[in-house]
Amino acid sequence: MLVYYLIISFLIGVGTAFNRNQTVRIVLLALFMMVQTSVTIFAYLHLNTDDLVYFKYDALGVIFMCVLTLLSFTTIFHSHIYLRHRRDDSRSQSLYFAALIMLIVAMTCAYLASHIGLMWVFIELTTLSVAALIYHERTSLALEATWKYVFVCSIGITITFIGIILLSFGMGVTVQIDFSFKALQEQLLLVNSSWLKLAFLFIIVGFCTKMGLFPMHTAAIDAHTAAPPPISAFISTTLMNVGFVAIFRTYSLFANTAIQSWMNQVLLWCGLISIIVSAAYLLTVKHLKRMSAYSSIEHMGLTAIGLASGGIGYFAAIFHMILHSFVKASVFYQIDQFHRNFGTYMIGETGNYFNRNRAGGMVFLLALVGIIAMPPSGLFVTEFWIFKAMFASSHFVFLILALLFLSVCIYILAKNFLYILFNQTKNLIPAEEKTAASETWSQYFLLALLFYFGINPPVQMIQLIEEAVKNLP
Amino acid sequence: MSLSLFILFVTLSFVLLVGFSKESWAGNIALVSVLINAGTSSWVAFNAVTGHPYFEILGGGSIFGDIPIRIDALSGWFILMMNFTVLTGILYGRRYMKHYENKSGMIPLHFASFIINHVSMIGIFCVQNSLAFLYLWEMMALSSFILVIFEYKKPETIKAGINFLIQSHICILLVTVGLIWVSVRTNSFDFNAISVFSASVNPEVSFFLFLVFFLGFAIKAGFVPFHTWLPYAHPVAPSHVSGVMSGVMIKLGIFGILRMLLLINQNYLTTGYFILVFSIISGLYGVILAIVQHDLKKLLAYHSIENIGIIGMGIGLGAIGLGIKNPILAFAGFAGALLHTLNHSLFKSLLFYGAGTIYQAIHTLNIESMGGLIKKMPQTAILFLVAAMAICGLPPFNGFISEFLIYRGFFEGIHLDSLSLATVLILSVVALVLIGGLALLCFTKAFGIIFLGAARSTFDHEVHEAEASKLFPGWLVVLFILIIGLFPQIFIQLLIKPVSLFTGSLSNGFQVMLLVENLQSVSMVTWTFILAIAVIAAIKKFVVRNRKTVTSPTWGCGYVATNSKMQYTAGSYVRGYRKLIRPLLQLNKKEENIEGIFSNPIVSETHPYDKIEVIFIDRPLKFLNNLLARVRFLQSGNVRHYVLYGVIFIFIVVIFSLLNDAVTYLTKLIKQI
Amino acid sequence: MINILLITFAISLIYMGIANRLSTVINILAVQGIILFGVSLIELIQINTINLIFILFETIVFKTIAIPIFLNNVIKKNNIVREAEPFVPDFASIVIITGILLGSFILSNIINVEHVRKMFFIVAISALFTGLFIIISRKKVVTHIMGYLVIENGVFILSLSAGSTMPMLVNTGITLDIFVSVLVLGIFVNRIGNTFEEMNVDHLTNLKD
Amino acid sequence: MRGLGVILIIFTSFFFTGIVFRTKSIFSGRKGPGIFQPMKDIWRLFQKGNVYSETSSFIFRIAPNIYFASVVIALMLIPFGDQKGIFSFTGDFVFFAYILAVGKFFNIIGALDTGSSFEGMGASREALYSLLAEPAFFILMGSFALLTGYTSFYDIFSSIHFGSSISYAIGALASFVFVLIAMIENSRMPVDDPATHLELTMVHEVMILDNSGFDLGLIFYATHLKFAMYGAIIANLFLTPGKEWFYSIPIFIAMQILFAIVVGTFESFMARFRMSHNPQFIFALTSISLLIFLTVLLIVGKFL
Repeated sequence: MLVYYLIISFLIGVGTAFNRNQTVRIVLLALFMMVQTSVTIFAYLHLNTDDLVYFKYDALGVIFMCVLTLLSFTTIFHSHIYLRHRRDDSRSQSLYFAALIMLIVAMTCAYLASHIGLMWVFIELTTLSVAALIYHERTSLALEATWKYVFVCSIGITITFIGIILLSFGMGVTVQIDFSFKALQEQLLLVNSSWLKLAFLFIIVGFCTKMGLFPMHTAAIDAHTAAPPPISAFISTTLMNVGFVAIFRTYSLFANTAIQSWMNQVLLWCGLISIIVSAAYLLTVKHLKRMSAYSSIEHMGLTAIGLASGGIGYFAAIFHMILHSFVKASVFYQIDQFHRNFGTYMIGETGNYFNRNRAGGMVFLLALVGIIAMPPSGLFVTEFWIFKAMFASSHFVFLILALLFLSVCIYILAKNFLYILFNQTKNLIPAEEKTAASETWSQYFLLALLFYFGINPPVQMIQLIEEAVKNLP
Repeated sequence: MSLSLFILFVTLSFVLLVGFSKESWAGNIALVSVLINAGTSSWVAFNAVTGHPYFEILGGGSIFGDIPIRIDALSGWFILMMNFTVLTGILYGRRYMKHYENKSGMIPLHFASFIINHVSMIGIFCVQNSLAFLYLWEMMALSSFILVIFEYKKPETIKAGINFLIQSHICILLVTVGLIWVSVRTNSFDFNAISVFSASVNPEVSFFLFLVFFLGFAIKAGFVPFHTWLPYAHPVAPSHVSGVMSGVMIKLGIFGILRMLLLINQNYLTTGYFILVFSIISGLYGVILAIVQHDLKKLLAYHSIENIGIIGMGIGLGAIGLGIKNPILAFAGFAGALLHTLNHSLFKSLLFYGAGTIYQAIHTLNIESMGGLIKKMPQTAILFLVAAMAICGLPPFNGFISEFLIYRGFFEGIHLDSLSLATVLILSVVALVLIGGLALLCFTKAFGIIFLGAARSTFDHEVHEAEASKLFPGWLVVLFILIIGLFPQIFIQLLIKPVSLFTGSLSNGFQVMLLVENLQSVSMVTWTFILAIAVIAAIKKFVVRNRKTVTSPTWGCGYVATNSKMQYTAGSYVRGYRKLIRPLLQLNKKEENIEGIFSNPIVSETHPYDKIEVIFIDRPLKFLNNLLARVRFLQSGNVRHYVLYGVIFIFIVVIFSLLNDAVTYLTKLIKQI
Repeated sequence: MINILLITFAISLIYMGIANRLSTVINILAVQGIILFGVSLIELIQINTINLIFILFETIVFKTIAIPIFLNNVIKKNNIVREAEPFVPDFASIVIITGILLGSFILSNIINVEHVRKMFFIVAISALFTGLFIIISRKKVVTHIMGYLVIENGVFILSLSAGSTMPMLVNTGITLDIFVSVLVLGIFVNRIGNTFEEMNVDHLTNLKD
Repeated sequence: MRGLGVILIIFTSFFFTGIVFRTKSIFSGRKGPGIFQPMKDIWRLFQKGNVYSETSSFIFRIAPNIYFASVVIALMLIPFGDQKGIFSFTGDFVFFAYILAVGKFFNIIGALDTGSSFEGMGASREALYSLLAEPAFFILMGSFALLTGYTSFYDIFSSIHFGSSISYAIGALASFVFVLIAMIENSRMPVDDPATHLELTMVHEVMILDNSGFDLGLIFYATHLKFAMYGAIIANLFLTPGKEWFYSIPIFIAMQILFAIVVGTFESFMARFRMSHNPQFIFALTSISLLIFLTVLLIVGKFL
């Protein structure tokens, strides 16, 4: 199945790249989304079956694949709105969508890859394909951001590769090593722990670039800033999910070895420092997109902590990532409208959004509730579980610090969002065109999902997540 | 159809209804919804209070698991209290909001969150599943946050709103930690697990557990030093909201503390002392700061802190009673606390409604610019006077009854046990007396300056009495205030069940009867007092019936050109007092000196600021901010550094783990030696 | 034989440290490509032709021919000044690179893993850090790409020294990725050249907090 | 027989203040008015019509009634020897204090109602001083409760029996405190000088500047009653229980007269404090009563 998917989507991608006709483009995109959806459904139906040698429809991959497919719909929808309002020429639109399709395919493959090398390849591919999208606006800032993102990610991915090689050092056999996750799991048990530690360290640091964890979170922030809002939505949701999947796979690879507690320590520190850093920058940040990016970093940190705490933490981490994708995507889609309304991303130069654009204002209000993890937001439940896991694994100091800095983040987010919504002090020029309320439906849909999953998540999802975490200690 | 499902259904449908309704309709729809919910819950609650607790299990799906819903006498009492205040609140609010229609576009959202707020409060009182409890609690905080920021056009409103949101979030975090602790150890979300757990560990641990919960709930209840959100949140909220918040919402904290006291079995004597001391500080500090406030609502907010202190004293006394196994102490304490909870919710909401009416009449809350309002709005004045006397704990109103019960307990306890108990109790008596006296000072000031004398400033619009439908809820409250004040024996009997939840272990039938008789005689004297007033009035009328009564200007002690500027102001009224407690206050003064013989007009301002806020909130935040500023070198914008971070991180981790290994190795070596 | 090659590689690293002309750096990269070809040839002599072709492709075609030419084009196109403009003086960089060599030598002695050839390990590690050093110490954007390439070479040697290789498909993917990323980076260098008149990384520090 | 105490108090109130004035005048070498002069003044006031300020509202009109009523109720709670007061229940002294507070409350707001530039001053002082004086009373009652184990006027007074020497000390101290409390409550020397004629230095007098006629009479008489009432409390300390009433009545009256003379002497030999000194002085009472409490603790033997 996957091979057809790859071929068809490749063809569609090429088609989009060279086609200049609007309707044809839409048809192609619809076609692609059909393929994407059908492959997703296929993947769910053929759970735990291999495909194309190096791919496997395992639970983890399928979950995030579903999220990706869902968000692809909305992202393509909002990309259309975005491009329409930018009045881009047909050529750049074609490039944009071609790159988008390539990105989606690359991410899908990265989720499903059951071979560490291949996963590596596709992750690098996502970097390259998203570069074109980040640079879409062709401004000097976009250029800088893209340069940084591509460069840092390439270096990071190289570090990961070094980690993989170190792994093979540790195994000590000079014959061919099977680098598929399944095979590695057995082989790792007879590697001495210092090699394992070294390898894990390199691999994790490499993947941090994608997931946006300290120490390699820096480039992702800039990418968020410069990219078109729909793409920022992708970067901070599905692309970060790619990083998470990679880290999760690595973690579960090493989980049964002797170094697990050490691993947890490293991840805990990564997570905690990420939260602290995001809190520190949230305090001073003026740019709405950067603010949302930092909040993503904060959530990634929380997820890492959840992963490191084990127990229900594994479950919570995956759940958290999913829900975070929903809320963050809707925020970034809304930011697009926001930008159209004010012509700026600078929080200080805006205000009274609640009255200027009621529908959008409500999205921000609900999204604020979602992000700061207050009920009915589902993140409330996942965070509760993560805290519980921390307590259960008796990381009390981490728990207290995390709670403290999370409160700081909440304070800042609330402050800024409320400023945007209600501040009356600025006398602003009214927006030139009213944004249609219909553009916010997708966002409301995502938020509704967020709230609903917080109360009563579908059984299938629960089963998938449990399936994904079942062979972790 | 089970109760909870019914209420949830009603709420959902009405929230949607309000959300999509006309602004002018929202209030009434909300009223209907509140009526239905309050009606159903009150029915169950009343049964619970009279001894038929309610129990049901709500299926919470894969996340919450089974949600036990228990309405025992305690929950029942609180639900009844809460329902009444919320009801008056919405009755008042739907009139109050008429002034804002088609101005802010916030009204449907406002009333929707009012309904949600009400329901989540009902839920908090009866849901006994940790996660669901937290969920509801956050819903409550969130909805009340929306309620607070209604007048978002003022920047200070938003500021106060955020402050409120964060502090209630801290509160929820502490409670969360406590609940997580229990659920991790027992891995069950049911509240009964708490008592099981606390039974299984030694008293110190369970006291610590109680401490965690207490601190959490203390923030909500507004115990000093966790009170700092109150004086900001109450003034900026619409009056019916501040009435409900101050009347009911902060009682959630009290409820939490009482619930935990029930669930966590511990060394009650220590707990009692702890709570008592805490409450004394809160009570005194609250009223001490209340007096110097000249923003009416802020003044009332500080009084909430004071009354929370009084309630806390009751709880502490009760706990001590449990500790030394003395039923009458326990009964008096808990009964006093519960009754005062009700009383405070009555007169405080009444005061806030009054404040709201005044605000809408003259568009300011600054006491200094009021005066002589009693002639313009007599009914409001009477309502305010009743509430003011009630909050000072003066007979024949309800405030006295609860304070009397607590006094009873104190004096009962003095000659009972040890030296320490006697000393603590006499000091608490002094504290309670001082609180009473200070409250008297404060409310003579408030009432006197606001309503009496001549108007201190002129308003460009006509000041007139509020319409009847806005005064009606006030009169409703007054009715209850009087009933409690004049027939306390009835209410004490209503309290028997809730209190016996605590004192059940000690046999207290006899003492209850004793207290009932006691209150009977109190009410008798009170009646006599009223009678006496009537008689004297009659005599006076009879005596002066055919003498002429002259009206003339106020005697200015020889100075004839008196004007309203020469009246005593609020500031001057409390000046002597302010000089006494100077060290406790932080007054930000802005004074100009007078130059020349004929000096140009000068302005001097004095803004009281909360010293505890400086110590417990401002300084730590500053410290945290500086701390975080240290981290802000990372995003330097230079790609070379970005690459470096990863490498450095790897190095650091490697070095650390090497060091770690070395240390472990050395320790092993040393062990061998 | 291998050792000689590897030592020349190490020397090339030192030379790269002091090379203050971009063209020389590029040439050195080409040379390194050839060396790598030799090394891998000797390493994998026993295996089949496909593999051989792949190696040939990977080293000679990419590393020695395509990328240097491409980089030269980039430099010409943006008429970049020929100097490498290091932050640190040449002498210092020499010292540092020597230090890196020594350090990796010591490191390999500390870690000694039996089945990993020391020479490979030392050279690989020093290549990694030299590349990093070049990235950090040079002003020009182009030099970043070069540093990246050096790191890649280091990784290549490291993987050789591990002896175990990925399956052919994956290997191809990896190689392609690296090549494409270099291309992309080059393209962006062009963009930067168009946007900012002077090819200096200090222009690329506007996005910060 | 329950009403006996009330009757006696009312009776003594007729000449109590008179005696005070008389003592003062004698000490200052004057003959002075007859001891019923104050009552005559009040009677004269009752004859008069009322003058109301036009700024004032109905509060000002009802305030005196309530003030008077509160005092009446308060003295209904006072026992007499082994006779209960008309009302007697556990914790009645709490009610006693609070009912007086009600009167004070109305007194104060009545003063504020006139919108005068002076009466507010008096009101604020009154509020402050009474709030400072309250604790002393409660601590005193607390120590009695501790001593006797009862918590109502009647039980306390009927079961106080001075055994040891130290308990006499308590009695003396207690009566001293009561005297001072009475002075403050009725705003006499040294806190306030009823004979002063400078509004700026008045406390109680300045509050009733605008009252006239019947109201003023009520207020004055209430003051006298209050005085007599405190006298009665002090007397109760020394009415040893078990005696027949015809023994205790003379003792009672003697005590009252003694009290009045003491007050008079105080006033004639003491100068009024500066306003700024009053708070310390009043609060000193609280510390004295705390001292009493400690002594009681000593007696009941909890200092172990």
